[in-house]
Amino acid sequence: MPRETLKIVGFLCNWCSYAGADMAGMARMRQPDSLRIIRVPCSGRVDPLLVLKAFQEGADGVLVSGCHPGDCHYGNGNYFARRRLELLKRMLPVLGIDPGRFHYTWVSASEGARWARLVEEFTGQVERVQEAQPNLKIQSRIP
Amino acid sequence: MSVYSYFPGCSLSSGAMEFDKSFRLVAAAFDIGLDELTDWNCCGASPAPHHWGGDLGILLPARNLHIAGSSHDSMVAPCAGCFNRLKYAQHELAHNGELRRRTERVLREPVHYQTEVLNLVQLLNREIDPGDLAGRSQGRLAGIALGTYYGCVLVRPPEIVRYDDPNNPVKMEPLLKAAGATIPHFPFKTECCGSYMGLARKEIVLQASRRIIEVTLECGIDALVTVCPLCHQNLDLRQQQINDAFGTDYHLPVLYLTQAIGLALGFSPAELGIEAHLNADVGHWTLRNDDQ
Amino acid sequence: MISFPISINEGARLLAEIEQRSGQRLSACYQCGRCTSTCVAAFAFDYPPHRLMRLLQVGMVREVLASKTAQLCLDCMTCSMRCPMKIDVAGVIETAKAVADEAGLQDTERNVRLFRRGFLNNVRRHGRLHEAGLLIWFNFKTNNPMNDVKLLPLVLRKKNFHIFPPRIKNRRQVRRLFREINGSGKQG
Amino acid sequence: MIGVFICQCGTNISATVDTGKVAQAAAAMRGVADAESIQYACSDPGQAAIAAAIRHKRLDRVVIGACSPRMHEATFRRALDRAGLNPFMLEMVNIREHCSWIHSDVDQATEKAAGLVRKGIARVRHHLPLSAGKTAAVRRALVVGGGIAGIQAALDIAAAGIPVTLVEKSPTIGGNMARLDKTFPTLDCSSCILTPLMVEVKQHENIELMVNSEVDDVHGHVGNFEVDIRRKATCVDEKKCSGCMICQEKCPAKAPDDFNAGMGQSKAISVASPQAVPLVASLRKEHCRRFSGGKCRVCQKLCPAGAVDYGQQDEVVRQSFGAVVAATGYGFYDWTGAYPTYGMGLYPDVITSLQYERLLSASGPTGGHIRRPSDGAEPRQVVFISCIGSRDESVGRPQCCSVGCMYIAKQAILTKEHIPDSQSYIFYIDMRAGGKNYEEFARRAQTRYGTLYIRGRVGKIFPRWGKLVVMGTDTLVGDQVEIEADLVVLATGLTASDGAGGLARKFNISCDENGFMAEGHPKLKPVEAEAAGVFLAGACQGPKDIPATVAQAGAAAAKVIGLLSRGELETSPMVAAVSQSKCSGCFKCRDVCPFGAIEDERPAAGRTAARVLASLCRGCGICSAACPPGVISLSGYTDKQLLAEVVAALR
Ligand SMILES: Cc1cc2nc3c(=O)[nH]c(=O)nc-3n(C[C@H](O)[C@H](O)[C@H](O)COP(=O)(O)OP(=O)(O)OC[C@H]3O[C@@H](n4cnc5c(N)ncnc54)[C@H](O)[C@@H]3O)c2cc1C
Ligand SMILES: Cc1cc2nc3c(=O)[nH]c(=O)nc-3n(C[C@H](O)[C@H](O)[C@H](O)COP(=O)(O)OP(=O)(O)OC[C@H]3O[C@@H](n4cnc5c(N)ncnc54)[C@H](O)[C@@H]3O)c2cc1C
Ligand code: SF4
Ligand code: SF4
Ligand code: SF4
Ligand code: SF4
Ligand code: SF4
Ligand code: SF4
Ligand code: SF4
Ligand code: SF4
Repeated sequence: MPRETLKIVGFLCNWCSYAGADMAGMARMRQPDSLRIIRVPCSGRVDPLLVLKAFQEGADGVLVSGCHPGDCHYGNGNYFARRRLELLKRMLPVLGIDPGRFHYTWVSASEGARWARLVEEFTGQVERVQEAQPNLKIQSRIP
Repeated sequence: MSVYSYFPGCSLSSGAMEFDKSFRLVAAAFDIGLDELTDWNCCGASPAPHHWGGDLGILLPARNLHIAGSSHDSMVAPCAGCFNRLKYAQHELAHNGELRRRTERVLREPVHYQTEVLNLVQLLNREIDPGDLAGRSQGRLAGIALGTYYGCVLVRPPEIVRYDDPNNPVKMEPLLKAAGATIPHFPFKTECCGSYMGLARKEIVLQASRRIIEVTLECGIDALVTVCPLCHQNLDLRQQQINDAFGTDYHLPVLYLTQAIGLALGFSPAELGIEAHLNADVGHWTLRNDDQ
Repeated sequence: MISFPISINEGARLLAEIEQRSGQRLSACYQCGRCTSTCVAAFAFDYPPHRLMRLLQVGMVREVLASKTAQLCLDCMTCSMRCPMKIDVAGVIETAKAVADEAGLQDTERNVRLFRRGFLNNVRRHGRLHEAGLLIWFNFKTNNPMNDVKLLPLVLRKKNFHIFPPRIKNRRQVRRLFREINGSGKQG
Repeated sequence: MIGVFICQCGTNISATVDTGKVAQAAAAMRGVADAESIQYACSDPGQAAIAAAIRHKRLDRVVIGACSPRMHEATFRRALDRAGLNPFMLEMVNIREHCSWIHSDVDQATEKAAGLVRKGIARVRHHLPLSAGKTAAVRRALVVGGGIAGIQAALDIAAAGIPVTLVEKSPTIGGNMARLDKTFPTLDCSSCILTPLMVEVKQHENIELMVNSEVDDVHGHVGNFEVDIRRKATCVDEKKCSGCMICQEKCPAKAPDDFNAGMGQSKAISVASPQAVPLVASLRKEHCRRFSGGKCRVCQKLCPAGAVDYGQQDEVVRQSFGAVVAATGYGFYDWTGAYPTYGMGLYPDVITSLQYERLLSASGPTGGHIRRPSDGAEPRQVVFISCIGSRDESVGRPQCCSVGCMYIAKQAILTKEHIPDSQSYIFYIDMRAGGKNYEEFARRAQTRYGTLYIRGRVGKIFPRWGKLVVMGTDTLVGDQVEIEADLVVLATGLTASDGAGGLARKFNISCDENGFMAEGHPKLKPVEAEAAGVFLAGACQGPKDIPATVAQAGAAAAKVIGLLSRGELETSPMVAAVSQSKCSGCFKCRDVCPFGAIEDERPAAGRTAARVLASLCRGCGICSAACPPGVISLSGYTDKQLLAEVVAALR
């Protein structure tokens, strides 16, 4: 499947990762166009249900990115995020979703280049999963 | 009575035989059973790990570990160097499958390497109740200031030997205090004595050991206590060489830990082999009932 | 001494090997010199430990491999315990010595190497060390017959000191062990 | 009635995104009443066009596809407000940083931009008008810590007419600066510049000074912190005591001299120093004979003012404050355990730099004559060692103490001035002299005062013939060096002060890995703590020298004045709220809230439910992701809004 038609949703915290993505933009770093970014105040706001909802709606991949551990604007929101999302990641296979379609990470406001690289790599990863497992369908109902 | 597999090593069976002698006396006094390893070999001491990528320094002690492990759960290696090599080998065998296979190729059977390896201080701390020792002490060490000299290999590398504070070890102190001695501050307790360079690069040993003796005396210490035969050789046997080289006139007794404890228990310097030392002058350390 | 020009390419390769085998971050060294300050043998080295670390950082690995330092370091680990950057300096030197051994690069401190070789050959032969034998062999080899002989009477005071070599029974196993390490177990 | 405005940003956007097409696509969406492409949305004409459309087309929601919201969200909110629309009915879509600037294919970029705008439209439908709340602020500030930082902040705030309570845990204000002799880089006398300020604090009508006091407990939030302050019993009535020191003279019980950093001796009852403010005695029960079972009553009998009261009890007073300045300063790294090769504190002539300041100081235990502790002799060879417990990962302290290099240079200069035939040696790794005139100052130590700088770290110190041998390395020479010293001074690292951690927890101040209080942003919010209404001044935020401390204290004061001069505070409306009727009372939300913004409430008998204290809530939304039934929601980032965005993003 060509990467132009991939749909990836990214949940980015306002303070670090969203700003990092801005930084990549300011530096005009070319990135695949598959990503749709949703801004959240903190990665700790990312309810796993939102991630599942994205898959249910047909997302080919979901990316969550927050501040580096220790840098959270709210102190420790990213630790909560990590705990929840780690659980979620382990649950994905049960729902028939290849965990390769999901990734959470940390990008700081100054790491534009890292962000661009991350989008490139994650897109590539989703592409590969997509080739192996083209029809993603989640059965269970999610609100 | 707990029985330990006993690895004397080359030193304790030759140049440091008085260490062996005093150890056996103290062990008997406290009902510690010692069962010497059959047909043990040299652990490789300092030169082995410095050769052939260091693997010889693993395989030589591995054979001893295996012999001890075949019959005992715990072994004791009084020589600090042997202890260090055994711990090293144990660590490497546990973490390196390739080495384990090579060892087994040599042994031609599955290697036992998990036996507990104790150094002398560890063993004595485990087996001797300080109160008991204090009670049996004959007072010869009363008022004697002993410097606890650990050397380097007993405590380093800490992640391998896992024993005492590598920069400021203190585990000998309870035993010696119970034996009646005082333990002044001694900043050089882990200072290296010059190791095995005595023959090939004598000046390194003489220089390093001179400094240790100098600081020892500066700290008001009457004698050093060690568990390392190589340190003992450098500090005691070579003391005359030091005096010759630097124009000093040192006469510092250097005792093995078991000799110090033995003195406290009332054994004579001769029984403990102290008389074989270059500086054997502990005659004025009197027993409590010598006075009468 | 240091020779110029330095071959950076070869230096880089050997350096990578030393870093990898010793598992140490050489780049973390900020040249504070504390390792040297604590070393009891540095006076006899050609490069004190901190200097050796710097040589490695700039890729002058050959100098390190061929140094007296690599042969004379006592592996007492005092430097490693004191390094504020938690570098196992002794481990680095140790590795350099091993790499030098393998590459046949050492041409200094003949006596020290001779001693180590003699020691191990002695062990290979008997299974245990025969101290007197080693002393005599070493003195003969180094053409210094009086070296330490004054100590002999002192040692002989210790009554059951072995004049003849102690020998273990299963010497074949020990020799097999040496062969396992380096094929012949002869050279050092 | 949604209005959609697609900005061209000159060619920044329009070069890769066909903004006209995007507007067209948007116009076709449900609820969109107006969609247009604008050349520069943020410019005056651009904003005017948006305002006109709001008025003429009766828009009630606006989507702007332009640059990052981090750039202009505030601009456009104000524009909406001016046009008579609730400013929170805005949704910004980032089609520049996240689209036009990172793609090159016009068709693809245009399609993506249209998709992003669709996502924004879906989201804006669920926007609700929000209004920033207002709360009254108590016009009084609390300053915790009475070092130079706290003193300066208190004086600056008080000068603006705002009352201040200054709480200091020790018996006198002045902090560490009061113990210094002269100060770099000008060598003015520390007491001469500090004492007048201390006295001014005492006399200022707007400042209430509480020494021997600590913060016990804190409730409330910015604008209204309710703080319990514990005034510790000192057995001396502060109002009666005149500071005559008769008690101190006659007291038979010796006690360590804290003010002199352990050099010299004090008594169980004492005045901290002759320059103490307030100049009153206090009694330390742990050293007093009477309190350890004896019969002594000497101080009470002799006090001419009748100020000694053995029965005095701790007293807790509650006060309300609108804002807080933390100025708890620094403490000293205890080197004795970590550096066994330097003697573990067992050599009397190996001392710390602060102890040396006391030896230099005319008001110190030796009256300003440098006498080494062991035998009172005047040292000739003085060795300074830098970076003790700093820049040392092996003892877990990687950071630089930031003042050591400078104060060692100062102490070396002063040593030479005190003892002209002395020689100072400084072991250093790098010379850090970044401030104004610092390098010149440190150079003088070398050139004019003959200090020998030796680049290298010391390995060991040991005794020899009544001297101390310092074994180091001169890395520039490349070899070991040995110095026989009469006195060794260790530049011990600065740590967070003892009480800092506890205070930080009470005020929700986060601390960095070294225990120092964390500022809001290292560059842009250097004096704001993360918690609203709490500000940081001085070395509590990180090691720093006096000029930087005073500058930061002034800045913190300015922030407090700015906050409290308005009388009331605006609060962000993007906060969480609980639908209490559906709340199960599990308090998962309270467990995760980093700001303690959630409390329990009993909306009906027998039921507890969560309630968000809007004034504490910072809008992180962590609670709403934690709530099992999903009934706590963050305005602006409700489940509805985010789900709509997710669905639209994947159409
Ligand atoms: C040896 C040495 C020499 C120096 N020389 C110089 C120099 O020459 N020039 C220069 O510019 N800088 C110098 N400095 C740096 C200078 O000391 C600091 O910049 C300055 O003292 C910082 O002031 P502060 O008010 O932030 O902290 P501090 O002086 O530490 O004051 C903090 C105060 O808060 C109190 N406190 C702590 N916790 C609490 C609590 N929980 N509740 C209530 N009160 C509390 C403390 O008791 C103390 O009074 C030197 C530092 C040292 C170590
Ligand atoms: C290469 C370099 C890299 C740096 N990197 C960093 C970094 O990574 N992190 C960091 O913290 N700091 C960094 N700095 C330092 C940082 O640039 C300064 O701290 C900061 O810019 C100072 O801001 P300022 O407002 O005081 O001065 P300036 O930025 O110089 O602003 C002064 C303004 O005043 C105007 N002006 C001057 N005279 C007049 C006049 N008479 N009338 C009207 N206007 C006037 C000037 O035109 C200018 O706009 C760096 C500096 C350099 C040189
Ligand atoms: S002590 Fe460590 S950091 Fe310092 S010079 Fe030696 S290796 Fe480098
Ligand atoms: S290990 Fe080697 S370099 Fe390090 S202190 Fe010991 S002798 Fe010196
Ligand atoms: S609103 Fe943003 S995108 Fe539009 S002109 Fe202004 S800066 Fe450029
Ligand atoms: S308590 Fe009394 S004696 Fe002591 S200083 Fe105060 S007034 Fe003087
Ligand atoms: S009661 Fe006695 S010991 Fe206690 S402070 Fe007063 S004078 Fe000192
Ligand atoms: S300021 Fe100087 S003394 Fe202090 S840690 Fe930094 S370099 Fe070391
Ligand atoms: S987590 Fe949800 S249900 Fe539980 S107390 Fe908080 S708001 Fe109520
Ligand atoms: S949004 Fe954040 S700060 Fe507000 S109540 Fe929820 S967890 Fe606490």
